[in-house]
Formats: sequence, structure tokens, C-alpha cells
Amino acid sequence: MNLEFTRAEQDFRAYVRGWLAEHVPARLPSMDTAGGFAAHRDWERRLAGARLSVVSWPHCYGGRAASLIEWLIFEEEYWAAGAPARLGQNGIFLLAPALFAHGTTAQQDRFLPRMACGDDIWAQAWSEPEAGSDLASVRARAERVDGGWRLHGQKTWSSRASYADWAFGLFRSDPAATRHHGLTYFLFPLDQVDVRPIAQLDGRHGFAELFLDGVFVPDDQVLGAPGEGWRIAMATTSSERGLTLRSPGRFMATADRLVRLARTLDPDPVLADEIARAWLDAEAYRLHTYHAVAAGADLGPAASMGKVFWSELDVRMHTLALRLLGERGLLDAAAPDAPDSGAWLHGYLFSLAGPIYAGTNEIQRTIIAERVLGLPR
Amino acid sequence: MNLEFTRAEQDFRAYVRGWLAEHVPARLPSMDTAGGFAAHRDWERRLAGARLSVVSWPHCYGGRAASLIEWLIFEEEYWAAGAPARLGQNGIFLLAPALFAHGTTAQQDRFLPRMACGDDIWAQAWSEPEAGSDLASVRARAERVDGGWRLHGQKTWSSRASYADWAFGLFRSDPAATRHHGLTYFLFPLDQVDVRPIAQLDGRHGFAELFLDGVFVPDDQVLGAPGEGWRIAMATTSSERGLTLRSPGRFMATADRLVRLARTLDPDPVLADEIARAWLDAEAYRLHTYHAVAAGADLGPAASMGKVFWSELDVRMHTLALRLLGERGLLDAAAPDAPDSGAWLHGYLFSLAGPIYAGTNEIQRTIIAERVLGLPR
Amino acid sequence: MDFAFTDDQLVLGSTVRQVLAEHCPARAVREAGRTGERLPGWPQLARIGMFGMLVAERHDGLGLRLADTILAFEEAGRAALPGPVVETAVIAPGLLPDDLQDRLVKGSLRVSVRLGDQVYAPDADLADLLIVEHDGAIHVLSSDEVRLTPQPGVDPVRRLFSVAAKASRGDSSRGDGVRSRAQAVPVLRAATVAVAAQLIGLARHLLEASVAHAKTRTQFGAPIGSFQAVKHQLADVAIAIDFAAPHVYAAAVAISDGQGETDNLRAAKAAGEADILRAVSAAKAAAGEAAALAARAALQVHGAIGYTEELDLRLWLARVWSLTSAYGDTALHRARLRAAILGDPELRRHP
Amino acid sequence: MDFAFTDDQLVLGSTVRQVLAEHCPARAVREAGRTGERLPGWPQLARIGMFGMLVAERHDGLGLRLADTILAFEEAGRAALPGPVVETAVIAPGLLPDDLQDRLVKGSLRVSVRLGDQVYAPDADLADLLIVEHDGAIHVLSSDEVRLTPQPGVDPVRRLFSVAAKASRGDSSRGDGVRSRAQAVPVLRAATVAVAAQLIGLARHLLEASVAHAKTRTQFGAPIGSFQAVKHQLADVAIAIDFAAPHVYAAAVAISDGQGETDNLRAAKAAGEADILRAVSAAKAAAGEAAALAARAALQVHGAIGYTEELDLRLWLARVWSLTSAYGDTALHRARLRAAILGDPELRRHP
Repeated sequence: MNLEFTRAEQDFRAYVRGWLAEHVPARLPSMDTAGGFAAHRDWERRLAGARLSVVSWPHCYGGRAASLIEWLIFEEEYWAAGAPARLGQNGIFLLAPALFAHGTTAQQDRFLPRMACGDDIWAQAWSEPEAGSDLASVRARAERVDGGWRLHGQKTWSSRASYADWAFGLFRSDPAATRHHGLTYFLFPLDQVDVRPIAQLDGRHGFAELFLDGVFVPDDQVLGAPGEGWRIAMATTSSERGLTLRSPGRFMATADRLVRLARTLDPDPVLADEIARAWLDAEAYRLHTYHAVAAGADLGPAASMGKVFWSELDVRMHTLALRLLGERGLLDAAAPDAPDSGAWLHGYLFSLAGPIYAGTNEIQRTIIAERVLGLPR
Repeated sequence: MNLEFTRAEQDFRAYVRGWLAEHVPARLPSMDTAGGFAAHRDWERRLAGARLSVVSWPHCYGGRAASLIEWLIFEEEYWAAGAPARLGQNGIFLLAPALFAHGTTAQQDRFLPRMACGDDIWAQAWSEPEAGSDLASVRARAERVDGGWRLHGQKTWSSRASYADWAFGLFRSDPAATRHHGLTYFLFPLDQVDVRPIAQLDGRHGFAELFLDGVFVPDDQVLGAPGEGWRIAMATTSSERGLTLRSPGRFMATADRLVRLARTLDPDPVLADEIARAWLDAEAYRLHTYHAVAAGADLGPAASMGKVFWSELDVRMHTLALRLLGERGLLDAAAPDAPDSGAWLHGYLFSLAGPIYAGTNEIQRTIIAERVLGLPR
Repeated sequence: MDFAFTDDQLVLGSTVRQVLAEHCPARAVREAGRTGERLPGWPQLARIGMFGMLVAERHDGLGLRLADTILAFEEAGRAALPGPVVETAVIAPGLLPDDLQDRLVKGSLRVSVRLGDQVYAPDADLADLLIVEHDGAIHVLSSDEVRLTPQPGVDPVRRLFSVAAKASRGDSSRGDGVRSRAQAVPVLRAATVAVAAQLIGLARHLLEASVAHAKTRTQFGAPIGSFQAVKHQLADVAIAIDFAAPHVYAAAVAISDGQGETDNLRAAKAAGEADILRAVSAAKAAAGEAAALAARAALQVHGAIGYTEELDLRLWLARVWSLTSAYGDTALHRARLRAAILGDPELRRHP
Repeated sequence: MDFAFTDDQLVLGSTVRQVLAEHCPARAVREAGRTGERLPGWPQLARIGMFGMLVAERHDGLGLRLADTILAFEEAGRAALPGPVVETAVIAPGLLPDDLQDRLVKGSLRVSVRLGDQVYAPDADLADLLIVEHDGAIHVLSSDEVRLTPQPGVDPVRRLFSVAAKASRGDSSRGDGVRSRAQAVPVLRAATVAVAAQLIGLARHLLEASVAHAKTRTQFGAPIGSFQAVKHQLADVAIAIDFAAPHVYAAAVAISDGQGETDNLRAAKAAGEADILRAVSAAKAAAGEAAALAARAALQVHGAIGYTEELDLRLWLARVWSLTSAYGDTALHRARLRAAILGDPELRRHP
């Protein structure tokens, strides 16, 4: 048991750090505007040019076959450098694991390289109106037609969908089945879908509603076998809760920023104590992750523990920043006095979604109790 | 709306304060020892001699017909003076309200005066093994015989029972009924009951188990009508959760002691902050109580809010005292170095029972949600 | 001792509630945050005397004490009433010169303020007059004497502004408007308590909205309000509100004991200065924390849908955030309480 | 980087666990708190080398680093092992003179300690030697050179004593036993981390006991573990433990990097002094808080029955309380962390 990086790991870190120091752009406009989306797509392309967009993927799809530890190092450096949020996140972190596990070689060859270099940006289409955290209550349906399927229904909370190219999600292909039976996992282009942006707390439009009215999807855009959608999706959402959704690097970066902010403001000791505690919790998340990765554990339901931990830590860190900043902290980017261009406020509003999405924390706690601790349903 | 005491209230406070200053004894031995029980009974008799044992009762039963505000004043002064815990509490606060509401005049004349002057000390016999907070799952039974009933079964967590004279509790008088039906409220002397003390966390024996093997109880020791026991008991336990169980005075006294302790120890600001907060919470409980009393509200399910609040505050205050004291705080009365003769440690262990007894706080929160907020069962 | 509201006090609260239910519904608040009417309900509130409540009777005001009016501010919070209500109804009566008081009573004068711990003047673009602190004195300036810089933030309704005096104005265009800083102290305390009352009202609304949502929204085949996790979260909010509100009412009483026509007489009996300071900070801190808890729970219970601008929830959340940091944020008041409670050698609650 | 336990480390932990399951069951712990055998399991632990783990190989010890043995201390905590285990197995190897080390390895020497932030010597009546700080120097005294005053408290098993040197003894009866305070510093840090590991073990046991109880105990017709309130309480305990344990393991590693035979070489690479200090305090504070949470939840889940002496739960709760305040309580370590994190101008986690 040690915490010393190997020579190779240190070299990789040095390379990433050096490249980022040279290339990280000044703050990009929000990716939830047309211009910001384009700027972020451009950044994805630059990352891909340095083979840094998908470091853990095999070389043939644009990666470096990096180990999990190296991926964690990449993430630490990425967020510490203040690099832009990842536009390609849905595809790279949520869809790709399912594609690697269940896709055909043809599908992998077709979708992965374009995902890696930002040519295809993916939106997720998990939620439906009224369903919330209850992912199995899918009402959108897929109708069998010659050579493929026609998709009907409505999806909501589809992140990035306002400007994305493709989406992935579950549709009920067996009308007689209920709950998690008879669902199929589809990949479909968004150009034939009616996409309506949802205005959020922070005034941005990161999510959208999708209306599908008989969109045709050929058979080669079904992931896995028809009817197997739930099993495949579960593997995906488990990674959504786990490592791939939120690597420690971004919380470490936030914690470091918070501590630096606190030092400039000489906070009262009660605030200082909570800030020190938050910094240590980010450290705990990092150590926990190193431990889990080294032990080679398949996280499974234990991923729920991480999800509760990071999502509440993230809210806490941003709350502390706003408490440090007082009235000024509540100003947004348009205000002349806004500290850090309103980044803390924006981050706070964003963090509030953490305990809600990818399964509310109430649901996560129930999963932990039942599947990790073995308490009765 | 005001917080000014009337002339009469001020005079009453002055009288109580003066009497207590003169008469409060040095620390008595624990009431859960034979000697301590006798000493506490003696104290009850002295209180009664000054007509201060049951100030809110009518004059004819030994009280002063004090208003609720005056009773709150009495409690404030009583605990601020460091006066002994009340041996007669079960009878005075839990049984007496039921006796006043549902007892016959003969029962009131027989039991209340002896209760007021400490001649009869009452134990409660609510809980049964395996039942816990589920008071309606009564298995002890009452068998109809000539002129009365015979009681069979087991009760547990009976406070004061090791040395008390009488007990009150529910027995199933209708063997065909289940849950809260067919229960009857009995008053029975403990001299025919097999009483076995339960050793507690703090090493004392405040609770006991009662084994009843056909104890005869005449009809005039049934409170209310046979089969009406649940309704009468619910009125009683609602007062258990509410005002009569824990008047603000005792938490104010604890909070004041905590603040005085903190001043001598110059705590770090984080502890100081939590102590200030606890003091204000005791203040909130006092103001809340004055408000409720003045508004004349029948507390009902809202009493559950107070129970959650005071029981968690009490744990918090004692935890803070132990944190202030460090290793010394964990010493008990027998240790030469024990601060305040181990009173904070003893109080801590006692406080831990608060969120459990009289209905766990989990149950209280459910009551609040369903009966105060109207959420569905 | 009678720590319950009088009938008059209750009637004032329920009247304000009715007026706002009719003339300042959620829709009106939403519009105020966009391009619609910025001051919904104000004419009607003026008609029932809301802005003359604390103006002395000799100026034709109602001459009430803060405690008499505290429920009116709670109701303003519950409705998330737009506009500088505390500044106009609480601060202005205490600091404006006599000849302007009658306009306050009529509701024809709106006032914004930048005093004490404030950095920005709220709703300053809606104000006819600004009361600002400068070089240790309090100045009253008309809107054409100042330059306002918008500082937009999380609350689209309660807008903040930097205030600078225009170079052209004289040192004090209203000489009689200059007051000392000391005169502003009791007025700012009253404003702080009134804002605390608004936070209680906001919290009550958020709890009611969460309960209503939890009753109707179903997940996994049952209303989410039937799940223990949701029940207990909302029970904790109810407890927090129930034990924060008395701090606010007690602070209003403590301030009121030093208020009114018979100042000298009352002051003799009044709670000491230290007690008032403690009560004011306790009110603001407790109300702020209860409202923050209500806001977090509301968002969690509403789930993703609470995160949209389409739901009015958003406006109440923003108001909680903006009022929590107004007139001294929770950290400031907690620090004052720490000093007051651990430093006060004569800590007694009753005489 | 490989932050997982090696097979050897895991085997040591599971061996200790098995030995204690057999020779120090709950019954034995309970008896140790009364009149029974005070050191259950000690002969068997000595046989597997528990007390020579950290003794250098040149003294026939195993020469392990703290990180290699941390799971052994976690298991000692899980079993609530009675006796001065950390003092004998961690502190003594670092501070006793060379000629006593072989007796440590054999398990024939028990040691108690009153150093650093400690006020009392734990289990001193079971010790052959006492290591005490006096006038800035560290002294090793035999049990007949000291007068012990019992200071009974909440933990009936881990008994505390005041220590006074008997008037009769020379200034230093074991001249070679005198060490400087500076030499004790790294040893006390290691002891602090070992105690933190015990707290993790205690917390794990309390969680397991609570889960087991919640599965079998029924109320209102269902096992209480099926209620969401109980589920979520225990899930929070699981989370707290899961994210406290890595702090303890990392602190053990940080200390170990400066330990061992090749001191000078390793020290050059080792984490800086500030990093070690921070890691030690983080370990103790996080483990103490996780254990405190586990204790509260255990008591709440067990309900009134948890409050009896008849249930073994009581012994684990007491041990949590006594170890939480040993070797610097949570408040002390939190204050150190605050200073370290907000004061350190070079806060980086990785080189």
C-alpha cells in the first residue's frame, strides 16, 4: 500500500500539466449558448489533437490506453488547470462504456472516433415527464417497422440536447411488457427530433425536452439486443453514479479554489473550520477513489456512496464560497462587481442539481441500505 | 404580544426563588438507590410542605391553582436553583392529567393528595418486551374476576419501579380485540409485583421489569371505563411528549451551566459557536412554549415538534460539555478528578434516552409529517 | 406575560395576506422579474395603511410598534412581495424628515437604502429617495441626485444597485435630511427583524409548496410524500420554522419596548441594550437558517422540476438567498451572538 | 501508485480478526470490565507477533511499518480488545531502550503511557512499565516506582489512572530510559493513527450490529430495517466510515514513508512534515466523527434495549467515547487542520 506515483505516472502528469498550461483557453462562453457550444466543440477537437480527449480509450479510437490511475491524474490536472467543462461528457462517460461493452464492432468503429474528436456530441435521453428518478417507468415507445423502428414519445432533462448531434435512451419496444421489461436502447440523431430548451434556475438552457413523432431508427442503431435495454442502461447509470461521472479532480480543484478564496478574505473561524473540513472531504474522495481503483473493486451499488458524498460535498463547497462572499457572491456574470465573473454562483446553482439527478440521494441511500448493507426492502 | 411578567407573576417568582435558595439541599444521592430514593421522597415532602410540589393543581389537592405561566416560572426557578430531580414525576406529570380528566371523585380524593406529598410514588408501566415504541402491541392481559380483575404478563422500562409504591399501565381486557382496542387502564400497587431492576448505560437502575402473575385489582382501581384505556393513555402520552414532560426550565438551566462552563475553559471558536447556538435553542424552546401557552393552543400532534427539538438539544448540550472537558469529562462520580462530580457525563448518558423514549424521534417525525403537515400515510 | 398576538395584530396579518393573495399572486411576482409591473400589490397595500404603520400618529400614521406589524412582514415574505417594502415601511419612517412622512403614509413615496452592513441598495431603480451613509452621516438623496449601477444577481425581482452621488449635487441637497449614524442604529435593527419575518414567511410558503407537491407527485407508484425520507425532511423544516419564528417575534417585542410615544418611560423598563442586540441577531440568524433549510428541502422534494425557471419555486428560493445575506448575513449575526453569549457576564433570561 | 493493501497486510488483518473472534469474543470484553480476565486474547496475539510487529528486525521483531499493521489495529478496535494495545505495540517499540525490546516481542511486557496531550495513563494497572513525560523529558518507570490513582469513568474496560512518581525513587531509575520530548513526537503520531484505526474498527462493528438488529427486530409488524428512516441513518454511517478509513490508511502510509531501517534515504523522499501532521489529524478527526455517528445511530436503532448494560453494545459505545478523546480529541485535531489548511501557502496534494 503506497501513495507514490510511478515514474511513468509522474511523466504522464508532467506532460498533461505542460500541455494544459500552454493550451487552456480563457473562460469560454457557456456551452448552453450557440456560440459557447461551438467554442467548446472546438476545445474538444484541440484535446483530441493532443490525444487527450479520451485518454483511457484504446489507441485505435483516439485514446492512449491510459490506466485508471492515469485517468485520475489526467482529471486532477485538467480541473486544476481551470480547463473548460467537457462538452463531450455524456457520450464519453455515459454512452461509451455501454458501447464498449455491448456495441458491435461496426457500431464502435462508427461512433467512437467521432465522439472522441468532438464531431458527434451526444445528449442523454433518460428521463421522461412524471418519471423523475423512476427510470423504469418508460412510456416512450418503439414501433417495429421494416428494417428498424419508429420512436414515439417525450423525453425530458436531456442535457446538451439543445445543440447536440445525437442522443441515446430507452424506449418501450414490447408494448405488453411493464417496468424494466421490454425496453430497448436506441441511438438516434437529433435532427429529426423536436427539441425544446428548458430554462433553469441559473437562467441557462443546459437541458431540453425531446418530442419524437415517429422518428425512424434503423436496426444498426440499436445497442445490444432488443428488450435488453434495461440491463445495458443499468451498467451505464451505475457508471454515471460512480467514477466516470465525477472524478475526484474536479472537487479537488473546487476545494483548492475555495481555500484560496478563504485566504484572501480572512473568514471567521467557524467558516474556516467548515472550509478545512470540505477540503479534507475532497481529499477523502480522492483517497477513497485511489483505494477503490487499486483494489480493482467493481463499484456496483457502492458507487451510490460516492454519489451521495460528492454531490453533498459539492453543494457544501459552493455554499461556503457564497457565505464567504456575502452579498457580492449572489451577483451574476453581468454584474460589474461579480467576483470571479459569477463563477461561484453559477457553480452553486449547478451543484444543487447534484443530489437530484442520476437518481436522487434519497434513492441512493436506499440502494446503499438494501444492496450494500443488506437491509430488507 | 409582550414578554413582561405581571406583578403577580413577579411576586410568585420571587417567592419561589427565595424559598428554594433557602431549602435546596446539597446534591442528593441517586434516586435509583434505596438511600437516594428515600432522600428524594423526603424532598418531595418538603416541597409539599411549602405547597410547591404541584403548583398547578387545585388548592384542595395540595396545589396553588397556578396558571400555566406560573408553572413555567416555577420550573425555571426550580432548575436554575439546581434543585433535585423530581421523584414524583411519573405520577404528577403523566398519571395526574389522566386522573383529573377521567378519574372518579373518589379516585381523585384517594390518589392525588398522597401523590402530591410524596406518600405515593408512581412508576409507569407502558412498555412491554418486543413492543418498543409500538405501545398498542399490548400482550399483558387483565382477566375479569369477581369484583375486579387479575393482571398477568410482563412490563419493561418501568421508570422508578425498583422502589416505587404504585404503577399505572394498560392491559388487554378483551382477549378478542387487537391493537388499541379492548385495553383498560389500571392502577395497581407494586407490593404484589415481581420487580427486577435493569442495569443501564450509566450503571444506575432507574428502570425495572415488572412480572405480574395474577395480581388482583379491584374495580375502583380501573381508570375510566374498561376498554377505554387507549384513548386515556393517548391523552397521557401526548402530555408526555409535550409540556409536562420537559418544561423549558430544565434546558435553560443546562444551557446556562454550559455557558458558564465554557467561560472558564476559553473554548475554541467552533465550540463556542455551537454553545451559543445551543443556548439560543434553549431560549427558542422557552419562547415557543410561552407563545403556545399564551395562544392557548391544545398542542396535540404539534407536541411532537417540541419533543424532537428538546431531546436533540439536550443531547447536543451534553455532548458539547463533554467536548469542552476532554478526557476529564468522561470520568464518573467515583473519580477524584471528575468535574462537577461527573454530572455532565451522567446527564449525557441520560440525554441519550431522550430521542428514544416516549416514542422515538423517528416516530415523532412521522407524526409531524402526517398529522401536522397532512402528508399521506 | 402574554406572548400571543393580539386580535388587532392577527387581523393586520390576515388583511395583508388577503390583499397579497389577490393582488400579488405568484404570476405577478414572476412578471415583476421580467418586464411586467414591478410593484404588484403596492397600491392596495398603501390603501390598507401598510406604509404608514410605523409612522407616528402626529404625522397621520398608525403609530404602531414593530411587534404590532411583524405578521404583515411575514405575509410580505410569504407572497415574495416585490419592491423595497422594508426600506419604505420600516427605515423611512425612522429616518426621513417630518415633512416627508405624510407622503409615506399615502404610499406615494418609495425609498431605498444603503446603510450599515449593506453593500448595495435594493430596488433602488424603483425608489424616489435614497438613504445612504457617507462619511459617518446619513443622507437623504432624491433619485435624480444619484447614479445607479445595476448589479444583477440571483434574484431577478429584488434588484441590487451600486449608488454614487452625482458630481453636480451640493454636499447635502436636503440639509434637514442629514442624520447621525447613531440615529440609524435602532432603525436598522428594526429593518433586520422585519427582514427576518419575511424569511419566516418565505420558509412557510416553501414548506406549504413542498407539502402540496409531495402529496400529488407520484414515483414508484406512490405519492412521494408517503416516503419516510420525504416526510422526515419536511418535518425537520416544520420544526426549524416553528422554533425560529419565536425568536423573530421576541426580537420585535424587545425593539418595541424601546419604541413609541412614551420613549423615556418605556426605556426605563426596557430590556437592556445587550438583550436587544442579542435578540435581533438571534432573529436574523435563526430565520435565515430555517429559510435556507426550507429552500434546500423544497428543491430536493421538487426534484429536477424545481430546477426549472418555469416553476415559481425559483423566485422564492432566490428571495431566500438574497434576504439571507441582506442586513448582515448569518455568519455575521452568529459571530455577534457568540460574543454576546459567551462574553456576557450577566447572562440571565428573566429579571 | 498502489493504494490497496498488499496480500501480507490483508493476511495480518484477517489473522488478528480470527484470533480475536476466538479468544476475545464480546463475552470476554464484558468480563474484562467486571472482575474477569483483564487481557483476553493477549497471549494468542503475542503468539502471532502482534507486539513485535513494529519492533526492529535487529531486536527479533517483524520490522514492519505502521501501514503494514494498520488493519491489525482496526481489528483490535472491531473486537473492542481490552488492554494497552497501542501503548505496548506502537509506543513502546519507539521509546523503550534496546535491552527491553526483546521482551516486547515475546509479549511479556505491557506498557502504559502518559505523554503529549494525555492527562491520564490508560490501563496503567495492567502495565509493567510506564512511559511518562516530566519536565520536558521522557522517563521509563517500572510499576513499583509509581503511585496510580484510579480515575474511573465511562469505559469500564479501558481504565484511566493518574500517575505520580513515588518519592523514594531516584531521579531516573533507568538512566538509559530517558529520552527527549522530540523523540516522542513521531511515536505519538503513530499511536494517534493506530487509535484512529481502532475507531474505524469500532465503527464497523457498531454498523454491523445495528444492521443485524434492524433485520430481526420488528415494530408495527415489519422489521425496523425496512423503514426508510432507519435505512438512511445506517447508509449515512456506512458513507462516513467509507470516507474516513482512507484518511487513516493514508496517514499510516505518510508516517511509514518516514519510518523503517533506511531512515535517511526515505526521509528525503518522504512527504513533508506539514503533510504528515495534516494526515495524522485528518485521520483522528475523521475516524472519531465516523465512530461517533455510528455510536449515535447504533443507540437509536437499538432503541431502549441499547440503553441497558445487558447488551454488549454498551462496551463498544464506551470505547468510542474514550478513544475519541484519547491522543487529542476531535476539537484539537480540527483546530490543527484549520491552521494547516488555511495557513499553508503551498497547498498541493500531488508533486
